[in-house]
Formats: sequence, C-alpha cells, structure tokens
Amino acid sequence: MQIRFTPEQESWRQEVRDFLDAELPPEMAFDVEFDEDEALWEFSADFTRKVGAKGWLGLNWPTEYGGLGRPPIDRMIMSEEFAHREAPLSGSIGWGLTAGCLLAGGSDEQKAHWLPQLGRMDLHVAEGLSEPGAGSDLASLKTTARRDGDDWLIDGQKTYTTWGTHAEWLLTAARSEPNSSRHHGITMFLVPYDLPGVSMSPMPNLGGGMQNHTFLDQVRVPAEYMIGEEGGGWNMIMNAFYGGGIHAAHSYYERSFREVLKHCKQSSRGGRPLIEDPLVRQQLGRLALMVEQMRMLTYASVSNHNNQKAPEFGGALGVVVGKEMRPEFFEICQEIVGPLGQLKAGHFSPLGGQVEAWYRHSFANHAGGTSQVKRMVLATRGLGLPR
Amino acid sequence: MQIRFTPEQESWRQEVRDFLDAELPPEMAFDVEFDEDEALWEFSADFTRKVGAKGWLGLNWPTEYGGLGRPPIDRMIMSEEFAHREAPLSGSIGWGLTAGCLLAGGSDEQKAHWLPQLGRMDLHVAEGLSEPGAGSDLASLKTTARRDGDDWLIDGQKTYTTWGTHAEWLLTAARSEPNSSRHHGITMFLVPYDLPGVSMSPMPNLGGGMQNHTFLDQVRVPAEYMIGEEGGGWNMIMNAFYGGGIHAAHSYYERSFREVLKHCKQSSRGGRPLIEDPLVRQQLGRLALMVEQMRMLTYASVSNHNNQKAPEFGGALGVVVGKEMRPEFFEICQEIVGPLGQLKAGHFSPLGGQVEAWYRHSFANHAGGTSQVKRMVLATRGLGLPR
Amino acid sequence: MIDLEFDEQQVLLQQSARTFFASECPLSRVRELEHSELGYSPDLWKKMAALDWAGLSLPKTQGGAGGSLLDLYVLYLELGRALVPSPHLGSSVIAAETLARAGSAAQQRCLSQIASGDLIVSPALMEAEGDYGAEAVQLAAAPTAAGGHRLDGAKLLVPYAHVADQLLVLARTGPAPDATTLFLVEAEKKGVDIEGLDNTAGYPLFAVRFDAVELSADAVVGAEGAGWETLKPALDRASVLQCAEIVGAGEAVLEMAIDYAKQREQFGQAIGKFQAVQYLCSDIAIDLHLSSLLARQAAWRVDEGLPHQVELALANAQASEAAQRMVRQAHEVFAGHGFMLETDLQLYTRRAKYWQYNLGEARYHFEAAVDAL
Amino acid sequence: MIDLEFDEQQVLLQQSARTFFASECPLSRVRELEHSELGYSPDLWKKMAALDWAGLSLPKTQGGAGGSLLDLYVLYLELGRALVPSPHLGSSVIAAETLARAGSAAQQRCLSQIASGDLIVSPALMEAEGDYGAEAVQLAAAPTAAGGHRLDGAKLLVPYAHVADQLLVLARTGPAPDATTLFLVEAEKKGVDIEGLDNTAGYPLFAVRFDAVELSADAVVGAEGAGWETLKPALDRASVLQCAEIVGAGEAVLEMAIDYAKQREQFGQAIGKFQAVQYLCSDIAIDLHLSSLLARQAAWRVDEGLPHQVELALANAQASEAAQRMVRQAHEVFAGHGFMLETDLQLYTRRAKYWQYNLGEARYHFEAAVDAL
Repeated sequence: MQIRFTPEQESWRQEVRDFLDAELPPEMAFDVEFDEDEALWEFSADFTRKVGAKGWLGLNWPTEYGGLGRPPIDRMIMSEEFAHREAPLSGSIGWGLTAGCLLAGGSDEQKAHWLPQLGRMDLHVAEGLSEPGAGSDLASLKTTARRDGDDWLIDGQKTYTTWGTHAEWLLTAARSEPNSSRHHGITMFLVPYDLPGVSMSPMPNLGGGMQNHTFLDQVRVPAEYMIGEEGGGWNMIMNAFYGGGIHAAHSYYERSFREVLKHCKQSSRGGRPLIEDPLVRQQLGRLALMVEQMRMLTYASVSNHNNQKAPEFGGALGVVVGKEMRPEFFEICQEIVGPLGQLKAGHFSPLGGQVEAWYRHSFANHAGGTSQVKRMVLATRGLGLPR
Repeated sequence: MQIRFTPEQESWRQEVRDFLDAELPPEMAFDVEFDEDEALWEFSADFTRKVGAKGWLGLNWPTEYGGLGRPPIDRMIMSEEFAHREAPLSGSIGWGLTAGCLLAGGSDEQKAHWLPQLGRMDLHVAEGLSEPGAGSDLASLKTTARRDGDDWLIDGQKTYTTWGTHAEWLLTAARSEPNSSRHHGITMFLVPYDLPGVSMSPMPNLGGGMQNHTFLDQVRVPAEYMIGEEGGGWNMIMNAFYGGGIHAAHSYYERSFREVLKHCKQSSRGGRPLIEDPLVRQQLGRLALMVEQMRMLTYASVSNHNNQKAPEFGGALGVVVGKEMRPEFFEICQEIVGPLGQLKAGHFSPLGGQVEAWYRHSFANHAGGTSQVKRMVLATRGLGLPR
Repeated sequence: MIDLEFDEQQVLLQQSARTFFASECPLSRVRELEHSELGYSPDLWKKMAALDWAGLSLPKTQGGAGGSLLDLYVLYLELGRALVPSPHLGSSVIAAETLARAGSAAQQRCLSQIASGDLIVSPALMEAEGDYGAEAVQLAAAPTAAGGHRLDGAKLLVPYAHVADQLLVLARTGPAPDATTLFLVEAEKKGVDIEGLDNTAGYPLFAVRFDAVELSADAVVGAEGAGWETLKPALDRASVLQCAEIVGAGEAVLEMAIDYAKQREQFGQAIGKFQAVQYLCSDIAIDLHLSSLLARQAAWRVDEGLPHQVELALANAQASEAAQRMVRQAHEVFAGHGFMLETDLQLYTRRAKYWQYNLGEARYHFEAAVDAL
Repeated sequence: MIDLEFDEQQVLLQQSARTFFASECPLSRVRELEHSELGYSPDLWKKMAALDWAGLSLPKTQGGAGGSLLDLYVLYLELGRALVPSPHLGSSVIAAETLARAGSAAQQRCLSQIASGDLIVSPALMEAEGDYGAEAVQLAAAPTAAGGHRLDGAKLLVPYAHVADQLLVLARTGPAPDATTLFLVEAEKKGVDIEGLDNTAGYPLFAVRFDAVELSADAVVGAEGAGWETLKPALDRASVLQCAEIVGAGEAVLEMAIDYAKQREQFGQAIGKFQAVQYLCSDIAIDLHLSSLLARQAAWRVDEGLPHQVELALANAQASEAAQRMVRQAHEVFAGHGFMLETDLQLYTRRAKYWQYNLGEARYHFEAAVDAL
C-alpha cells in the first residue's frame, strides 16, 4: 500500500506545470466543451497543437506510432495539472477516442498512418457514433456502409456530434453487414466532412456548447478510410472507451471545490464569514468527500493497472459514481453560494459566474451511456446478478 | 377547497379523547406490534374489547352488521387521536383485514355471521396470507385447499404470522383450484388454530415483536369457515388492502416529531439548547415537512372519498411515500438525538429509549409489499408507463 | 369537511387560463420572448390585464377583481405550466397587495393602473449577500434635512426593473436587525441606475443602484422602521404562488417525461419499461403531488385567515427542493436529448433555478417553520 | 508509486484471521455471546492474544508485535466481517497506544499484560450530552490537598467497563474548552460504580459513575491539561480501525444481499433481475468500495507520518454514513425476511448503529475536515 509519486513523476509534474505557466495565461483557461467563442476556439486549437508537438497527446502510445510510451500514471499526472488550470484541450475525439479505437483494433499500417497525425492534432475529428435512435444503446445503430467497388457507400444519421462545426473528419460507426444486429457487423470509418453527401444541422446545448445532427446521404468513402477490421467496430469502441488513458476526473471537482472554499473564506453573510456558517461547513465537508472519493477511484485505476489487476466491479463503479455525483456536487456548490449563484459572469456574480456555468454543465452526464445503464453493468458484470 | 372539521366531527374527536382519558393511562401507551410483555398484551386485548363494545372497531361498517355506519373521516379522526396516545389497539387482522375481506366479497350471511363477532373482538384472528415463497408476490402462494366431502383439506405453510401466539383463528388464503396460477383460484378461509394439523414455530423480529411460521398439515376445515366465494380470494384481499378505512399514518409520525421537538427544547449540547443548533433546526424542519406530507396524503384520501374520486396515481403514491419515509424519518430522529439514541429505555436514555425503539421498528416497512413493488404499481397503473 | 378540490369558478378560471396561454404563449413564443429585448410581451400582458388577471386579487374598489389567493393559485398553475414571462408576481401581487393594504391614499392611486396593466411596480428586496429576509438589507436610507430619506446602495435580482414605473424598495433605517423601511420610488428618479443581470433562467432580472436618491417623506409605505412587516403578508402570499408556478411547471415536466419514456426505445423496448426509468418518473410524480397538496393547504389557510406560518414555510421548502429534483429526474429520463436546447425540457430546467431561490430557498423556510413551531 | 493493495504479510494476516474467526467465532457464536453474561468470550480473547493480536501494534519492547496501522486494519476487516465482540479497540488500541506513547514508566508496566490479554483497560470518553470531543467533557477532576485529583461525574458508552482492570478517564481540569486531563484509574477503586446500558447493538456498553474518587498525582497520563491531545493520536488510529470494521462488515452484508437476490424468486424470476434490486445491491457496493478506498488511504498516511487530518476525517464521515446506508439497502433487498431475528443480516444492522456513532459521527468528522482544510 502506498500513494506516492516517485522523484521522476514529481519532475514530470513540474515539467507539465512549467509548460502550462508558459503556454496558458490564466485568463485563457476555459471549459472547451461549452464555449463557442471563435477566438477562444482558435486559442484552444493552437494550444492543443503545442501539447501535441511535445508528444503529450500520445503520451502513452507506443513510440513507433509517434507516442512517448509513458505509463498511465504519467497521463494521470498530466491530466491532474491540466484540470487544475482548466486547460482548454480540444479535439479529444481525435487523439482520445479515434486513437483509442486504432490502438484497440487498427492494423499496424493504419496505426502508423493515422496515429502520428492524431498525436499532432493535424486531423480534427468529430464523433459520429450516436444516432437519434441509438444513445445508451449504441449497438442499435442503423447507419449502413455498403461496399461499392473500392469504396464504401455510407448512409444514415448521426447525432450529438460535438465539435462538428470545427471538424474535418467524422469518426463514424456503421453497420457494414446487411441485416446484422447488435454488436455484430459494425465497422469504423474516418469520413472526411468535405465529401459529397455530408451535411450538418446545429444543436446548441444547455451547457453553452454546440453539437450537431450529422447526415450521411450515400456518402462515397474510399476504402482507405476504414479503420480497424471490417466488422470489428464494436470491440474497438468498447476498448477505446474502457481501455483509454487514466483521466484525473477528481481534479475537475477539486478545482471547483477550491474555488468555492476560497469564496467561503472571502465572503460573508449576515456579518459572518461564510466559512463559519455551520451548514455551509457541512456542505463543504460533503464536497471535500466527493473530491476524495473521485481521487481514490482514479488512484485505484492506476493501482490496478500497476498490479495488472482487472478493474473491480466490472469497471462500472467509478463511472456510476462520477455520473451520479456531478449533479449533486454542483447543486451543493449553488446552495452554498445562494441565490446569486444563478448569475452569469458579471459584476455581481459570485465566483465570476462559474457556479452558474457549472450548474448547466452538470446536466451533461450522459455521454457514453446513462448512469442507469452503467448501473446495470455494475450489477450484472460487477456483482454477478442475473441479467 | 377546505380542511375543516364540522362541529359534529369536533365533538366526535372530543368523545374519542374522553374515552382515551378514561380507559388509557399514559403509562399503558405502547406499540402493540412490537411488545411481547404478557401483562401489556392482556391490557391491550381488554382495551380493544372496550373499543369494540363502543362499536368503534366497526365504525364505518353498515349498521346491519354491527357497525355504526359512520363516514371514513370519523375513522380518520379516531385514528388520529389513538395514534397521538399510542393506544395499543390489537387484533387489527380481525376487525381490519378480515372484516375488510368480508365487506369486499362476503355473502350477506357471512357478513351477518362474522362481522359482529369481529367488531366486538370476540374472535382473535392472525394473518395467514404470506408464504415463505410468496411475499410481495402474494399471487404466487402455494397453500392448497382441496374439497373433501363437506370439508376442505388445507395444506401448506404460512409465514410472518403476526400475533399467531395470541390468535384463535388464522385468516388463510389457499389455492382451491388445482393447477390455477397467479390471481385465479384463490379462496379465503378462517381456520381455527385448534384444528388438528395446525402448528407454529416462532420468529421473533428486530422490532421486539413475535411473528411465526404457521404449518397447515392436511387440516380438515368445515365448509362454513370459507369466507367469500370459492375462487374469489384475490379480489377480496386487494379490496381489503386498498379499500380499508382511512388510517391516520401522519399522527404516528407527528407523535414522534413532538417528542423529539420537546427533547430539543429541553436538552442542551455544548452549553446551548439543542433547539438553537442550526443543523438540528434544519433536521427538525425536515421532520416537520414529512409529517405534513403524510397528513396531506391522508387528507387527500378523505377528500377523494368525499368527492367520489378514484385515488390519484393508482392509489400507490401515498404507500410508496410512507414506506420510503419511515427509515429516513427515524434515522433523522437519531441523528438529532446523537449517540445516546442507541440506548434502550433506562436512566441515561434520551426520550426514555423511544428513539432506539423507533429505529428498530423502522425496518418493518415491507408489510403488504415492498416499496419497490409499489413503485411498479405507481409507475404503471399510476403513470401509465408500460409494464 | 375535507375537500382539496378547487371550486367550480376556479376550475373555470384554470381552464380558460390554460386555453388562453396555449394559444397566446406556446413554448415557441416563450423561446422568442427570452431573446427579445424586453424579455416578455407587453401585448400579452395587456391581454392578461384585460381578462382581469393583473388585478385579480385587488379589491374591487381599487379596480381589482377581489379574488382569493386560491383564485390566483390556479392562475399560477397555468403560468407555470406555460412558462409565461410576466411582471405579475412582483407588480400585481407583492407591490399591489402591499400598497392596497398599507399604502397612503396617494400611493394607492396607482392600483387601478396596475390592475389595468398600464403601470408596473417592481419590488427590490435582495442584495449582494444573497440572503432573503430583513436582516440582509443593507441599502441605507438616511434621514434628510427635508424630512425625507436618501437612498444609497444597490438591490439585486429585481424583476422587470427595466419596465417598472415604480420600485418598492426595502431599505435599512436603523441598526436593529429588522429596522427596515419600505419606500415607493419612481424608477426614473435621478440617481437610480439599472443594469441587466444575465442568469440561468434568462429571466428579466436587474441590479438597481441608488446613488444619493432623494426621497420625500411621502415615499414611505406603511410605518417607518416596519418595512419587513409591511411587506410580509404580500411576500407570504407571493411565496405560495411561487409554489403554484412550480407545481404547474412540474405537471408539464411529468407529462413530458412520461411521453418520452413511452416513446423512446432502447435495448428493444420503451425505456419506460425499465424500472430505473419508472423510478425517475415516479420520483417526479411524488414531488409534484406533495408540493401540490402542501401549497394548496397553505393557500387555503391564508385565505381563511388561519395561522399558517408553519404550513406556508413547509410548502415553500417542499416546492423549492422539488423544483430542482423534478427537472433533474426528467433530465435523467431524457439523457443526452434533454441537454439539447431544442428540447423543451431545458426551458423548465432553467426557470426552476430561479424559482428555487425566489422568495427564500429551502434552508430559509425550514428555519422559518421551526421558528414558528 | 500508487499501489492500494495490502502487502504479502498483511494478506497472510487477513487470511489467517478469516480462517480463525470462521472457526472460532461463527455468527451462531456471535448470537450466543450477545446473550451471555459477559457479552464476549474471554477464552476467544485469550486465543487472539496468543496470536499476538492483542498487542499487534504495541512496540516489541512492550510485549507487542510492532505492527503498523495497516496491519491492524486487515485484522479489523475480519473482526468486522465476523462481528467478533472483543475489548480490542478500547484496550489494545486506544488505551495501550496512549500509554505506550505518553504513559509514565509505572503506567507502562501494564502494557505487556494488555498484549498478553491478561489485563483490560477501557477508555471512558463520552458523557450525558452525547458529544464527541474535548469540549463535551464535564466530568470534574478537582485538585486535592494531597496533590492528586478527585473525580465526580459520569461517563457513558464505556465499552467493556465490566471486565476492565483500569479505566482511562478524560476529565475536565479547567474552564477552557480543551482543558481536560487524562487519568488512569483502577476500576475497583472506591466510588467507581458501573451500570450496564442496554443498546441497539447488544454491545457491552456501560455507564461509569465517579463519586468522589480520590486519585494520587501519578494517575495523570501525559501532561495535565492536555488530555485530549494525549489521547488524540490513538483516537485517530482507532477511528480508522472503526472504518475498517465497517468495511469488513459491509463486505459480508454485500455478499449476503447478492446471494439472497440471486436465490429469492418473486414474480417468476430471481429478484436480483429487477433493476430496483440491482440498484440496492450496487448502492451497497459503491458505499463499500468508497469506504474501503478512503480508509486505506487514511491508514497508510498515518503509518507514514504524513499529514492526515482531512483524509482521516473524510474516511470517517464516509464510513459512518455508509454503515447505515449499507444495512438499510440490504434490508430493502431482504424485505420482511430481514426483519426476522433468525436472519443474520440484523446482527450487522444492530452493530452498525453502534459503529455509526463510535469515535465521532459524520457531522463531527465533516466539521473536522473543514477545520483542517
């Protein structure tokens, strides 16, 4: 039992901090998922390319594909530091999900071709998995891919496409085997947005971000844009989701907690510092507990990886906790701050309007499947209850 | 819209209070479900017979069957006053459930025969519905009743039989149609305990009460002890459960709340009256809210009855709220009182050990079906969601 | 007699309000209004006034319809269901009822204009600490040589200040916690400055700054030093209507969630067949039904002049928490779909955040209930 | 390096403890002991001591095994799983560790006897207000002419006082909130009176009254006026073990709930197939896993001498609440069956009530965490 960073890990942490000090002015920190300001977006893309140039987007990838071959804990340390600064890292569908799919099921040639580009963020990829009828139940997707000579003809509709308006490629899951169902016969493609038949309609969201419906109308896609094997899509997606790098979700909450704690120390209510209010103290204690829960869940992942142990509880427990904690955590933040917490950034807004933004963002806890579905996985795969 | 008692109702309330003043010394108030003291039990049976002698056990029944023909609100008023005094009314399986079954599906002859006796508590009846394999899913019961000449032969096992050790009759649900399943082919009987083949084994419970396994080994029961029609058992049970008198569940909580509030006003912690502790105040507010929720649910039942409206939400909403509130309510009581709330009655026990007893009793929230099952009813019958 | 149903006239009022808002203010219109310059429709407001709703609870002698709080309650169910933006709660309830009860003859002159929808008075209560109640008032009203007062400070979350003709301002006139005084102040007065406050709900809320605003002696409403007491009856009544608005909106949210759960299929069946989704929908139903029962009781007790502090506070605590819980559970039913602005649910979600805090959050009302016990 | 696994020796210790308790203290024995005169088995206690467990964390020089808090942690997982009643936490941890660190040479003479299981020392902390912490101590220790102290007052919830040879008593020696002093008092001393306290858990808890109990100067443990500080390190360590006991019991409760959910059929299927029951079981798993992670971290930080007040307080808050939530959810799985004393679940349920409050409930620990932040 130990929770300790080696001197090498501490110096890596310092290297990350130095990079952020140099490249990320505090006023440019923002939540890239929920900000559509064009200038901020440009900054974020440039910033992300700088991270890519250091090799850090592919920090854990094998060196032969442009990665640095570093262990998951280094990715987690980087993620902790980036989250503490709210670093606007964009394009994670490319260097995260797409790369995860390739690493899980791509051929050597495909990995050699795509990964270095993704690691530099030369390619900007949007997500084309979910469909209007296939959300938590992704395996019910209906978009089809039909061979036609050397090409594929892809036809269908995707939804929730985050960052679609900025992307050049769509990571597309399509049913390539006619009449296949559920997990079989799904193939992955990278579809260029500029092909004939690709169109979008925008769907702004409650968080302030922009998602899209993406329509694929008999889009003719060259065979080289298929990734992984024909029919191997489901495995790639699952392993990309579950086998990806270890993300420091706790630091996201920790950053918010520290902001709220600072607010409570600096503000008063009824002539008394907020931090001395007995109810506020209990609520702060609850927030601190949730941060610690998330931290230990992250560390458990690292520990399991180090010990080559399978994740406990079917890998679903931490996902469930994270999804269910998010609304509760930010609702408590608002209760602490009080009625003015409903104000967006402005002169009178406590914490510069952050509490208001967190509140809206907190409704975005369904990506990758709802907590209700993850509870089923936890109960059946994790606890062995019958399906 | 009005919530007001008529002068007649107020004088009825006074009549009930006068009766309780005369017949129930405060030190004899106790929770009859969870006390096995023989002397208390004797008192409770005597007390209940006195209530019966006034006609009040059958307050709402038609006058031709020994009832007083009074409206449900009078029953509720009586129930409020009895709960406020923690009046130890025993034998409700007889004058409550059995009478409910008879009123729902008994023939005129059966009603005329049994109800007056039940209303006087001349008969002491125990519950024989649940079986080891049939709890919330009562319709899966397996006890059989087979005609044999003029008699029935009843065979099977019942469980949770509350008050079995005091009872003379077992209200028994049995499957009278061979190979029938679910809601069909169930018939009700009143089985005398002294018939050959009836035996019991005791099951003390967490609340401090005594339940039993009851074994029916080819018990020969005369046909006259069948109640309702052959095969009409399920309907009788359902209507007895759902169509029974309006019970003032809120008064049970209200009594506890008042005791806790009094404790908070009289006790101090850290040199400050407990009632001035900001956290305790919030918790008291939550308790008060729960009492009010229960009260209004009761009043809604009365109102619906007066207006001949079907209960909202399939009649299941109040049941769900009551079942889920019980653990929460008494856990909060304990949190308010603190560590000494785990002490049973004694010199150092706050509230004379009541908080400790309430805590254990609060696990008894599954009679008549779990909240999980009632949630299904609420969702499907009440909200129209698919089964 | 226990009868929780509305009377015939109330049922008729509710029906006509539902029909009226369904045609005059569908959710598509609510979306437009949120992004319009004023944030509400003066035209719709005039039509509401023409139906006697702007003066529904004012005495007939003041141009009102002499309605009860329960009459207002059914109107607010429909305001909530349809998410109608209007200055009604601030102007027609808090301000008008306060002036009708405690205003001078001169101050009461504006009542008929409020009832006709021609004049708007906005209450200015909250301040920078965000607390509800007299104790939190810091806006200074200092006595002037002329026998009046001078206001210095700022009020926050003032609804409809941008179209208000008058402001009903609670200010501090002494050091004791409850030493506040209520003033009726022309919004155009020199030194009064208004600034919009962007908020979750997209509701017309404003900061109003008072920079050495000189008031004459006749600006005081009610007794000097008794500002909170003067306001309290109207605030209590308004808080019950805030509950009603939440209940009306909750009905719409429950219907939406049930419809979606029946219609949306995943894993080969309607999601409403999954027990997890059944729990979510029944959670909403429970919160809704309890909020409704408690709020109706509070409204009736107020109308009857019965003691009501406990019941009213508990109704508010229930509704304030339910406002958040109901939309959260609905979002779990809608999952990703509910996060899209194109889905109507989010309109309710954002408004619920305003309602949760308006006229005291749960913490305040639990305290108030225990105070009164 | 992040590694949350126990080391090899700890794994071995846990295995041998599990095997030992499975044979020496099955739940049937736990049931018997609860109704036995002493409430525990001196024989079993001696056997535990013979395995070096009674002195597990004491220095080898004092007859102990020199184990770490994590070593104790794995033992407590198994004490919790098997619900073993023993004076270990009070005597071998709180009292022995305090004496080993702060006792005089004379006071330390009893340590080897504690380690051998021949002597029991019970800490007497709580009083009539039921609060945990120095501030709540009112038992008076007045200076005597002889240079000692005289104790007057009562201590409550004292574990195993009926078999204690000595009591470690926290008493008030000044008006300042934390002006307490710790005393080692012979249980047989004149004026010490013991009375059993029936409780939910059926655990051996006692009221100890001190009626003009005369103590000599050498009864003081540590510095006079610094009683709480003297005790605090051992209380902190004991609180982590209380978490471990809850985690071990939680594992047993989760296993019981899963087994029952797989085996019990209603409506034609195993109830574990119902999503509602799956939620109940996964609630237990979540609370269990989080309690385990946080408590292990706290134990490790204490062992390493790292700052640990926040982590320790949060681990306690988590475990205290989890203790209640886990058994509640298990009772929902077992429904009526779990309410019968014949079902083992209730043994855990009743003990959980003691654990929830022992060494500070969640409220106390949330306060402590925020204090340290």
